[in-house]
Amino acid sequence: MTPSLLYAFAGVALCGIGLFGFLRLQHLLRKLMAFNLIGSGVFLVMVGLAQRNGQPDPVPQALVLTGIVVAIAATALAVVLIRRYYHLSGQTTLAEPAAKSARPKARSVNREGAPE
Amino acid sequence: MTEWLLDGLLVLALLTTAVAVLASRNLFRAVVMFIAFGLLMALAWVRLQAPDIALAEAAIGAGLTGVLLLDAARHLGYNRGRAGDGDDQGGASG
Amino acid sequence: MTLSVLMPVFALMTSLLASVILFALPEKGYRLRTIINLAAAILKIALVGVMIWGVAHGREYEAAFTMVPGVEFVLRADALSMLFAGLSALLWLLTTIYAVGYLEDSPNRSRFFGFFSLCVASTMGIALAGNLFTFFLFYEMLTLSTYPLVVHRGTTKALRAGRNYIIYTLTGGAVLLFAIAWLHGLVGDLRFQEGGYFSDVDPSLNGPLTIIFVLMMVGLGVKAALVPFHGWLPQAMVAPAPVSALLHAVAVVKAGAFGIIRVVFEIYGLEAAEAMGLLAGLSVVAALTIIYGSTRALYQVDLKRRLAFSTVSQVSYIVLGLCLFGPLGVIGGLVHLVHQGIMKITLFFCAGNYAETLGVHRIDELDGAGKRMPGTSVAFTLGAFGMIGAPPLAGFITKWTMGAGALEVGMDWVVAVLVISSLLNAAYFLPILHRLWFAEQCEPWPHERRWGRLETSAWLLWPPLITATLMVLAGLLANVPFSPLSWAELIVLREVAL
Amino acid sequence: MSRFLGITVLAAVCLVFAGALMITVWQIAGTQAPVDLPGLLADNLEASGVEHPITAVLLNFRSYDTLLEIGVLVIAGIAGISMANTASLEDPELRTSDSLLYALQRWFVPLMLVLAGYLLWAGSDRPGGAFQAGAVLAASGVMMRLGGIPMEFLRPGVLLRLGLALGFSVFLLVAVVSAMAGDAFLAYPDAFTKPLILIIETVLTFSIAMVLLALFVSAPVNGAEEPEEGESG
Amino acid sequence: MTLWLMAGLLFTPLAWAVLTLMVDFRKGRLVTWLGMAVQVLVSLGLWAAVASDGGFLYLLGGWQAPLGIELRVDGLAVTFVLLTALVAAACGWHASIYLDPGKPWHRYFWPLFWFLWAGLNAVWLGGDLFNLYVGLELISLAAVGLVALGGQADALRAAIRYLMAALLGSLAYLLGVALIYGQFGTLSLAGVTELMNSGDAQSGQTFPLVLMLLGLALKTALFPMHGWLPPAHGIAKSPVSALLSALVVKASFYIAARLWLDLGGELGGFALAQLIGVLGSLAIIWGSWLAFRQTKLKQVVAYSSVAQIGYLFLLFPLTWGVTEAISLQAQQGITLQVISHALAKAAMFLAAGNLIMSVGSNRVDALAGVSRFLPFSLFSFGLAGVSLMGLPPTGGFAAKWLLLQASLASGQWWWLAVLLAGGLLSAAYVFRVYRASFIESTDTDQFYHPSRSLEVIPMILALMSLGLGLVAEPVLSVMSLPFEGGGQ
Repeated sequence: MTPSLLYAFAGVALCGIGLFGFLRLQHLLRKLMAFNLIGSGVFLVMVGLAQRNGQPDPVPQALVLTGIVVAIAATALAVVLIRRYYHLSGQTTLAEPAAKSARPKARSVNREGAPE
Repeated sequence: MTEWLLDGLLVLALLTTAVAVLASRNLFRAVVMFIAFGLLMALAWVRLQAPDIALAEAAIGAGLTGVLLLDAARHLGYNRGRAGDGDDQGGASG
Repeated sequence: MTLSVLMPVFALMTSLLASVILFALPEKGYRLRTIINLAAAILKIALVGVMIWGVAHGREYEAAFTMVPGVEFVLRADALSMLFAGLSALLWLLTTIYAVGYLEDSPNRSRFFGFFSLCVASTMGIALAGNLFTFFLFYEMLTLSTYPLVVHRGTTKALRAGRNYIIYTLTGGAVLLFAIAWLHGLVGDLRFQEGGYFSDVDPSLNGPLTIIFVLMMVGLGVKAALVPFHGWLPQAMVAPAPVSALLHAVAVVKAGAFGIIRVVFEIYGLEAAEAMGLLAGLSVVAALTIIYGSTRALYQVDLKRRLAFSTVSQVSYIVLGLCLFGPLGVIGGLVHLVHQGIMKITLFFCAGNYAETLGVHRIDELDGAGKRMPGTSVAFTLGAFGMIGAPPLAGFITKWTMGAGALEVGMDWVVAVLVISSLLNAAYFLPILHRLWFAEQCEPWPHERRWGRLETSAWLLWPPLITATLMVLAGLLANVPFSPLSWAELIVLREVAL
Repeated sequence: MSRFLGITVLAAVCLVFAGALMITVWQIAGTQAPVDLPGLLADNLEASGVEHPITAVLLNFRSYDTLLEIGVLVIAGIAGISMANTASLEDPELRTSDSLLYALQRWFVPLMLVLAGYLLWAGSDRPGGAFQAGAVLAASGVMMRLGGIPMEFLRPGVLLRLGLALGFSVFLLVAVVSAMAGDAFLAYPDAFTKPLILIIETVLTFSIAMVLLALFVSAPVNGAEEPEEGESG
Repeated sequence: MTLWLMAGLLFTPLAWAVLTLMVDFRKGRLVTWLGMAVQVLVSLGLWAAVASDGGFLYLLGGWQAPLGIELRVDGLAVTFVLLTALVAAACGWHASIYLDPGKPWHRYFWPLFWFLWAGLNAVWLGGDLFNLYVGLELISLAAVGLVALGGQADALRAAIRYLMAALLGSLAYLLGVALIYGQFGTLSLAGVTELMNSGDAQSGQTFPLVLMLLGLALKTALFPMHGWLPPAHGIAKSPVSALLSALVVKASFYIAARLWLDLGGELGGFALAQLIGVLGSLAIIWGSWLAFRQTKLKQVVAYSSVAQIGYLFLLFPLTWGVTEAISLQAQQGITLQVISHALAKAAMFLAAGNLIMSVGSNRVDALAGVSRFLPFSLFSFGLAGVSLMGLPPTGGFAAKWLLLQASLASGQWWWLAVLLAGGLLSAAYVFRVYRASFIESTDTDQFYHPSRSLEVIPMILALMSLGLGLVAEPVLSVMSLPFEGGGQ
């Protein structure tokens, strides 16, 4: 057991917590934060596990750097989408306006909730 | 021993803030917690002998993501969509 | 690429290409469409004629390539396939002529003739298929290309008929595919071969082979309208008359019957099938279908519906013939493939003529039609007598040969079936003839149309007259070379090594 | 009641997942990795042209990853600005009225620019590099923007798009030129390895900052209406 | 020569993404046509090169596997590269006419389109686990961007849902990669396989494989994780839907398949294989049923994707614990299914787009009487439908045949029922559309004929899907040993 491994286990816990949040939460921004938490957890596992004998390993560190950039790209894109979605529909969750059926009837209803 | 203590505390703090991010009722608070989480992550990376990631995490993870989320949270309104509403249906599992 | 390879491909391509061109033609290009239709049909007859001549003189026509690993696509012309190919080529020409007249002034002709050609191409493919896989390929293609024809009118009734048709045939296709795949897994890719494969098969395979046989009969029986899989056929008569003619006489039901012949003769082998006890069950089903179809036909008041049930009954003669397990019986079955086609197409042409010219659909409206339309009515009468089996018409040849075959192998009960069926045939055809010729017209025709001098359009009149003539000739000249009967004898001599 | 049940089930699923993951990590931690990649890396560091191993991995050994990753960033940027509308740039609401922040940013922005420069320069032999520098640059941009400085180049125009794509294009050009020279895609010519990496890093810094900034600015106020295929009729 | 081809293959899409970003929609269209020509030629060239000389490993940056990233250019990979080139070129061509140049946001279609293409090529060729992750993200973000492009609330909802699912899937995959790296110290898929087969390494863990498969299955929309797919594919512009259904979902499946075939033998198990197979079967049944129930044309096609994807997952049970020959048969069947579904589904979406344009409505009922006008697109739709039903002589049939044989030979007869029922169910929803088009209604006078080239493209794709069954043998022989590295 090395400190690195401790962080790997912390990563495992973060994945669990994040997953719970991701599946549980409805608000899209919260979902997004949960996604970032899982991401951090995965990165911790990646580096922590690879460095379990205490020696730094530059390869997973480089991978995590790449991963962070990808994550911020995805997050930023998601934020833009969410904001536009909110702008158009006034909603902050993915709940369908009219139940689950694919009928388009209730569409005008959610339009009226436009923001600003 | 002190190192272990330090690491243990850091991990504990990380997990606590993570839970706080998801559990806090106020969206704005959650985002602030998220920024704090990013900073703690940066510390963790330092402890993992990964200064590059620490820098990136501080700048990107905590800084930029935080600002983005803050701005979005302001746009969407702080008190909309509290943590506890709705059922457990996720975007992925539907 | 020698000519022997190309011939079957050409025969297939004539109607396939015709169909593509017809789809591309604008709706208004009536004349060009008719020319292309007729040219393709005549070309096909010529090609098939050449192949028949070649096959009779022992030539081989075969084209093959590997499609999927382990499976070949084979087109081959042998005596059996020529029997069916000849029938469909000949009747295609006549039906096309008829359809041109029948569909005059109606919409969607481009679509109709396109799918019509596609349907014939599938039939040709079924005739020429050299193994089960290729057979299945065209069998399903036939299903798809006939659907638009069945629902052609676009009415609720037509759509319902189309839905039932597709449910029956696709399910049958799935069952057939299952059986073919299973057989392929057991013994590999099987080309159709004289005498079949299973004459000395490992007894341990008997169980699976029996199940596969039953599955195949179910799959093919749907199209051949064996009871209890016949439900789609009477409904499908809502289609335009040329389509009904084609469905009943050539394409669909015959494809099923032809498939049964192929499987029994050239996959299992007649002997092996008999030895496994497979034919006994089949013969019972066929006999039941014959009686059932005829009985149901008695009660129909709609002319086309009566003819449809008559088809249900008649097609099973072919199957029953095979089960007789003797040269004569088999000949009877094979020749009925052709004879029934010619007779039934005559009857449907006539039914179409009555409907188009006089607006008559029901049998009780036919009173006195013989005076109004003598040519059509003569053809109808000949067809009806042929069906009943009156000598010297084609139907008589069939029944006589089959009866003799049954006695030869000691299956006397089949003779009883034949007699009962003939009586029933008479019972449902003679009243129609009576109305045609001897009853007086008491009401005006529902929708009369006039086409110049003749009783009806020449396009509509000639095809039934020609087929009626052919039918008489097939009976009178049964022993001339290249008559259906002699060809069936040739097949039995050559392929079914009894 | 069903809600409570749902939470319980979900929590159980997540617990099982975390437990399984924990066990796996524990078991893997008990083994020794059969391939010694850090050692291999140390042996080849010389040939990579830079001293800092992470930069070597990112921009030489696994440069294809980085190329595609910048692609991901550019995609996010494109998708972002496709939703953007310039109107938001002038939106007074976006400016902070906080005088403290305003004062702070006057001090911070130059400092951050310097920091970004340092990070970029440090990248080749010490911790730091294009990402970190780009992020800091972007952060200073965000500060400026919050301070109400109108940044004309952030309007969705050709300048913005050029800026987005510049780093990526240069990287790509270097990659393909080396391939044209008969070597593999992305293989730097030996003599120019270090300068090329430095050039790439510099332009990447700039482009990363641009993308992040553009994404921050793309406020979604596109008022245009277009019926969707999925909805008509 | 092959080096040049490889460089061209990797460079063109990325470079064209940048080029088209600089110009507006109309100019981008011209630039794109050129790029598509280049890309198709390069793909053909590479395919021909591999077909004649066999596969090889391409070292990016000149670095060998554990340190650098290797691309494995084998028969299967180039087949998919070629497939992508053909389908994407068709969709791009269609989009260049279909999309309205007047909408300002459509200029961003081209760069996203090219990035998507680049990501697909990266995935087909990728031999490095982490590189595949980046490729997947490239594809996902580009695809989400395309779905959301200029969209309204519903499109955005679909796009966000898609994004969330894709991100979660990627993370699960990445977590698996992290564990694999932790255990083996290498990211090269070939390296891991070699280590596992050589027996040097301690026995591997199943969980990382399960994680990766789970993530990829989510991205491939395997039942019951398919919820995101129909809204996204149904609401996007038709060329985009075509790209997504034909290629994008296949990318994640392709990775899952390669993982399974390389690592599944050691790390997988009978139960896991069967479970995935059962989920695939449920997807076939449930997806077809839902497709049958949809009232909107594009939703029918989208749900049909859910069902057709189900077939792909039969690969897992049919290749685990069976002989080489059976496994090969199953792999060939699945490969054919991927190709024929890609062609047929692209044709179907493009044709559906044209039909919607013609009748001005997305509802299936609105097609009443359409067949009277003999729109070319209806034919294309029909032909593609034949392939989906798995009727001969289409590629779908050849695939089904091989799968039937593989199930019989492996003794897993229960998949037979699924395959046959699936065919009938797909017939049900395809014929529902045909049927609607044959209804004779008097009020269908309004009919707009889309431009010829719009109609020709789906027809070409549908014919290719149809003809695939006839030439399955040569196509399969080129990917001589599917899923196995060709060049070592």
